[in-house]
Amino acid sequence: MNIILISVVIVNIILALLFSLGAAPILVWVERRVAGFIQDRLGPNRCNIAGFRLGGLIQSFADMLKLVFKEDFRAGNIKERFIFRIAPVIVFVSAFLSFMVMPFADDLVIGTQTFIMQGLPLDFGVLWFLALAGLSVYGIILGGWSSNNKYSLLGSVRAGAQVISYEVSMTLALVSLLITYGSIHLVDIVNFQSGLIFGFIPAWGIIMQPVAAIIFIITSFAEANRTPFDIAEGESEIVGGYHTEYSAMKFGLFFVGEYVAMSASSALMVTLFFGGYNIPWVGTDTLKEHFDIVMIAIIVLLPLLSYKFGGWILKNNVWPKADDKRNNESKWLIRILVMMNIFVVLLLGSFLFFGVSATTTNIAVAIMQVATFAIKLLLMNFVFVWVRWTLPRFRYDQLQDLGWKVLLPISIANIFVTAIAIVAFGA
Amino acid sequence: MIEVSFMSYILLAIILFSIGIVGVISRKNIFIIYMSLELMLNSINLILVSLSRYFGSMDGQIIAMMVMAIAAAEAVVFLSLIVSLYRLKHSINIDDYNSLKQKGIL
Amino acid sequence: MSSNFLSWIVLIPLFSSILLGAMYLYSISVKKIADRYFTFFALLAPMASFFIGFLFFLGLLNGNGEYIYEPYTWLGVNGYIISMGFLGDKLSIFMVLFVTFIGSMIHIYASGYMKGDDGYGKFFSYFNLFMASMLLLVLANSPIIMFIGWEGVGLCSYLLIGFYFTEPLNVVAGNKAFIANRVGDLGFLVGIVYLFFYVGKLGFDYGALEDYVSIVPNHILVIIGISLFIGAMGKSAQIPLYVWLPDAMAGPTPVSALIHAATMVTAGVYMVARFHFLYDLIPHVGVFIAYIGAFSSLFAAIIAMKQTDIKKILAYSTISQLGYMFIAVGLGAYSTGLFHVFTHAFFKALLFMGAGAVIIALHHEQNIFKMGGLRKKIPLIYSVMLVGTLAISGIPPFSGFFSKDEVLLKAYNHNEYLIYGIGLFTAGLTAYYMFRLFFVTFEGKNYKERKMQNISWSMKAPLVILAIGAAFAGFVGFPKIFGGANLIDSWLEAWSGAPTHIEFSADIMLMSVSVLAGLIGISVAYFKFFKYDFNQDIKESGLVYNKFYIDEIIDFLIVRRMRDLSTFVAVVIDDGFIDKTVMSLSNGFINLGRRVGRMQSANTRAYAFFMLVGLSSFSIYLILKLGK
Amino acid sequence: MDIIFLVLALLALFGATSTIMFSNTVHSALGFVVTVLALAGLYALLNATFLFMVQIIVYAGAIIALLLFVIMFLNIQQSHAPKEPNKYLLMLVSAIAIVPFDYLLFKAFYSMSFAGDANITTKDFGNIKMLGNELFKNWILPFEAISLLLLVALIGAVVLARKKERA
Amino acid sequence: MGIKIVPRYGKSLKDRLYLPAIFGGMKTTISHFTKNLIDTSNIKTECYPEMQPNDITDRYRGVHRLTHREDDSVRCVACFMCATACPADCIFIEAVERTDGMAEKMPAKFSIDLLECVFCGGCVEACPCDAIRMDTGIFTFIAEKREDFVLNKEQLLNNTARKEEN
Repeated sequence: MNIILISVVIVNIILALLFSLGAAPILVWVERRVAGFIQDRLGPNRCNIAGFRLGGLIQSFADMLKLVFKEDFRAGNIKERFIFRIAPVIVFVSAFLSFMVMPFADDLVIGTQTFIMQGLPLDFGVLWFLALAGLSVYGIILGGWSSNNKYSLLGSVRAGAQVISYEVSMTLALVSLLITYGSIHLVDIVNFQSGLIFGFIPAWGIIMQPVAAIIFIITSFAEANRTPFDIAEGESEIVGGYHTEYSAMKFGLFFVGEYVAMSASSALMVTLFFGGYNIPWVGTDTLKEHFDIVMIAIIVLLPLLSYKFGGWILKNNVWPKADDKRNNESKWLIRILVMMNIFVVLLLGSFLFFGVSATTTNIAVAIMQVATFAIKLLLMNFVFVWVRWTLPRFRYDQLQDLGWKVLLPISIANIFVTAIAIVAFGA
Repeated sequence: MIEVSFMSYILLAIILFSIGIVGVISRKNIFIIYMSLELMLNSINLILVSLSRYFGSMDGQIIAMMVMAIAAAEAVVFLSLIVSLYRLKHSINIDDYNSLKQKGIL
Repeated sequence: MSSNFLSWIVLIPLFSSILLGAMYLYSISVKKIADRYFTFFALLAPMASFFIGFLFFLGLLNGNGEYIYEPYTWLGVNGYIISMGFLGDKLSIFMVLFVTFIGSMIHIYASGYMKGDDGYGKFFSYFNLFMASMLLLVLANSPIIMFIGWEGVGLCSYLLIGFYFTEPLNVVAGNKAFIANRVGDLGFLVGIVYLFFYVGKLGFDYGALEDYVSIVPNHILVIIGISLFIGAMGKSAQIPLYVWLPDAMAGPTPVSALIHAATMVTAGVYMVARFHFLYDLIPHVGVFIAYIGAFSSLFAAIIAMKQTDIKKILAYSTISQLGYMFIAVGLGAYSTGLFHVFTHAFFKALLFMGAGAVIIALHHEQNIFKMGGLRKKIPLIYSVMLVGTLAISGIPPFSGFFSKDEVLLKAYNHNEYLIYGIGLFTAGLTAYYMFRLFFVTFEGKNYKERKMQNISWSMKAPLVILAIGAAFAGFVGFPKIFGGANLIDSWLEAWSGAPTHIEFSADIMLMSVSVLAGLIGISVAYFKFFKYDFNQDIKESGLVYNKFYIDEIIDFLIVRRMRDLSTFVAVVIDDGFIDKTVMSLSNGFINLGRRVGRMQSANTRAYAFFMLVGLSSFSIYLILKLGK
Repeated sequence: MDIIFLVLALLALFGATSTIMFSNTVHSALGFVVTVLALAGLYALLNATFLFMVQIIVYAGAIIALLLFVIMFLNIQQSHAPKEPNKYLLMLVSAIAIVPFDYLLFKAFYSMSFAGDANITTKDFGNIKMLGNELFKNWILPFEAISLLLLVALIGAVVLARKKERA
Repeated sequence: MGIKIVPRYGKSLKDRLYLPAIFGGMKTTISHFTKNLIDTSNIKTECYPEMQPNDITDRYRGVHRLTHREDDSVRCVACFMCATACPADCIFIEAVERTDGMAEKMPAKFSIDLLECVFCGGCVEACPCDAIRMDTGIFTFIAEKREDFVLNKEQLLNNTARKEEN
């Protein structure tokens, strides 16, 4: 049994790493390609490994490699070497750790044991997120301060003020949410959202608490230092803000840390407001009970989707020069797709034919939920990117006005209304 | 549950408290003095929490929480005072804040 | 007649006073108010009081015992209760009647006398305040309340003596009166306090005092009696506290007439009569009072013989007459004393007002040796002054004769022959100096002719009324031995003291002797002054003229010594000892504080370090103390 | 557990010492952050999970972040820092002076003669539900008073730090 | 002169909420995104270098060339007009006496530093005998060393006009 325990824990940690660290290059790619498409251009699509360019994803890895192998340059005016060195680490680690409490799936039951599908099995996940979001600002503040540079210092001052201002509203929005859910355990929160209200609408947080959702999303953008709240970077005003003086992998850590924080924010948003790992209208128990139907549905749907996807690949993934090796990519991709379809269909077919044990069902359901979570996470990250390439940056005073004069009163009023509603109608 | 002796916590808290006092007395930088004060509050909190754990009563933790809330309020007021004082004196040396000093009126 | 109207007797003049004061302030600060409005309110008050008093008088006549009205508790501490109480018995209503009557007359007179004065409203405000205080004194049902009135009349006396306060001499006279009165008031207060200590718990109105005074030890009673009499001395100008009264003549003449002749100075007599139950227990103190009265009487008469100021002569005569009253009350014949008060009020008020009329007529000339031959100029004044003078001289059938004779009779009857002798001699002196005044003023030769000022009817009318009173008031106390009904004695039955036992013939003889003494005095005066030659020099020197140098002696013995003592205290004790001690103490603290203050370096960390040192020492102490 | 405690305690002491030792304010603040986080860890060891989080959120996340913000907002350079020539001497003196008090305090706790180990506590001791129940049942009045205090502090801070309006 | 205060518009509730405007903007961007995602051929981006630009105009100033006379000899007479006119001083000429009688002088060396050239066309305008032109249509010039960017006389003579190529 210990082996199972250890393996589940390892799986969890790997998942967390995957979703946070592994997501970073993907997010970089998504950011670039989405920006390209939004601005009617292509974005990076040229870099390849043996002809495989995966729509330009390889470019991200190439950039990573470049950052790792670049010269670690430090300007002569930087006296605080230790702090200068440790600042990006703080940003990266705190962002990374804040991801660790997200539940990827419902409690996994293997045999008699129950495993919580979280990187860190804590039952106060929301607070953990808040704590680490608070800590991550140290990286920015210290990085900017130790750079011994007026733009960097301005950037860190802005970051400090911004985080302190928006953390308040964020916490208060969360409080109203927690009143609604009656728990701070993220798994409880997700399970609460598996229900239905009025019989047909998923009881997601965004429907239960639209105001809190909007405030939380806005403040999450601020906490993650994403546009339109990225005045700490503010490259049009203060060069590059806190990371002006950074280069190579130190900058890389800031860079990755930002995407990890964004990913963590998305994960928390998904968990709190968009049903977490739940598939809409289909709860964990439903999945387990009607696993046969689910498998049949997958057997039917997967080839259809793959067919559409293949068509899209053939249509769009072309290379202008006929004799280039990159033109072979589509061919190989379709082959892999077909192989995967065949494998999945055969596997599921065998399950259907021979029947499945409960453990297998559980694991399969968990995998499906993880997949759901991943999809939602990606979509949420896409929203981050989408917003970034749509909205302009706030001015500093507008930012503070928004934080203190709009979000704070609204969130307090929301707590009030929520509390009254809870008292009046019961939890 | 407690493998570590209870007195270890107390000892640690006492030492932290003493460090806070030493900091208050020996430093001129008002920020450091403030942090020393907070250090003393923290050491008291540690004693409270460990006593709470020892006696199995939540009261200690609740008092510690109140102390934290008060510390937060204190921080806000303190820092705003510092901001206005710094605007006035352009110094963070606590010895410069002596406007109320008796200037030989008798 | 409901007893709560008693308070209105006091309150009407009081309200009138306040109203007049407010009007006066309005008049001087905002807009001038015509004198007639002041006159109206001023005259209304004493007349109304007289009217109410008269109603009470009728009530008492109809057989009611006494009226007591206690509207509220004035003080109530731990069982000691002092009510604001009004007592309307025969004595007080008697006093109220004549006070308000004489007061009304003098008010009318004053309205003429003060006409055109700048302080017209102020004068009547003070006057009515005096009326209220006097009536409160009279109607009070406990010594404490009486003391309020007592002090009130003293205050009004001071205010009115110094009415023309722009003259320094008037202010000095006012101060003198006030200070002399303070000495007496202290005695009075001591007496009250003693009394209060012994019977205060049992109740402090006169009824209760009368019931419980017997529990006070005798020697204490003596102290109380003498203390109270000291108060009476001050108020009624007896030896040795008489000195203020002649100087008090600095005030306007109506003031002299009302306060310093008719009413206030009799407060002492009234007070002794009011405390008759106390003095009855200590007859030897009464005799002492009688002797004081007799000597005051003689002393004042001797001084009066040589005076030249018309008002001063009358003032000394007042002291002399008050002496007679104290003879009577000292010997226990309170009703007799009060009878003399009654008659004296008429003729002395008459004399003062007449003198005032003369003074007015002569443009404020007060020296009798600058008058002369006024008989033809102001015949009405002449005739009323004659009535008054005859009355004071004790010539039958004028009122003075009856009361003075009664006093002498009581003295004789008490076997106090010395007092009788003094009284008789004084009666002769009285006749002499009064007729000296009269003859010098109205007769004489070689006097200077001068233009006379017209005297208004508002001054003359009260004179006439009072002259009638002076002439016939004595018949109220017509002696029984002549078959009359001594109405005073029967009215004040409770105060009449021991009945006189004397033969008719002896009485006739005594009367004759006193009349004879008066006639001798008159004849001496006639021969000496009827044809007084105003061209001769006036001798203004000698022991008697200088009032036996009493003022100078007092100045030397008391005032200078007091000043020396004060100087000694101020220079040696206060400056040299107390100030030095206190200042060195305070300087020591300042020096100490300055040294300690150096520790207040505004160095916060230093403070913290002091705290730490304290904490550390305390901890070491605790470790050592607790040990182990 | 012993090792964890030891490590955390040493971290706390290290942080506290560096707080009062460094002449640079920012370095001191970082030392204090270390102490705060170590104390948070100790709270976690003592089963006070909520306090553990609150310590991090309030102290590390808010108070010291605000402190650093103010330091940077005022732009206090190292040259602005006061000269402290007697720093170490004063530290030595005050450290010696505090020893008796520490001894007394330690003795006082020691003489409470705690039993060998603490009361057996339930598994959910110190979790948020228990704390909340206790807080809103028995400590509601202090809780409300604290909220009032925070409001007053908020207003006071705004009033204090506001720039004087021109005439 | 007063200050003209321009009123800010957007006082209605809908404007002040900002959210409708934000959603409107996001709708625009997502429509572009989906359109381009479904069919990337909508995007006009050309995949250079595989796809060369085909819309270069005749007047495009590319890399220089020296023209030939009828007998393929150099047309340049080494008059230094172009070097004088060049604002970037990137033309270096060494003159030598011409012996074939076509002209008095000819360049012995004629080099242009493309790293310094600003492609202003001043030399072309200045040339009195139409010896230098910029009509090669070469819009990008690639080399591996700095020295390779200095074109000498032979390279310049070898460059040909784009029109002729087509």
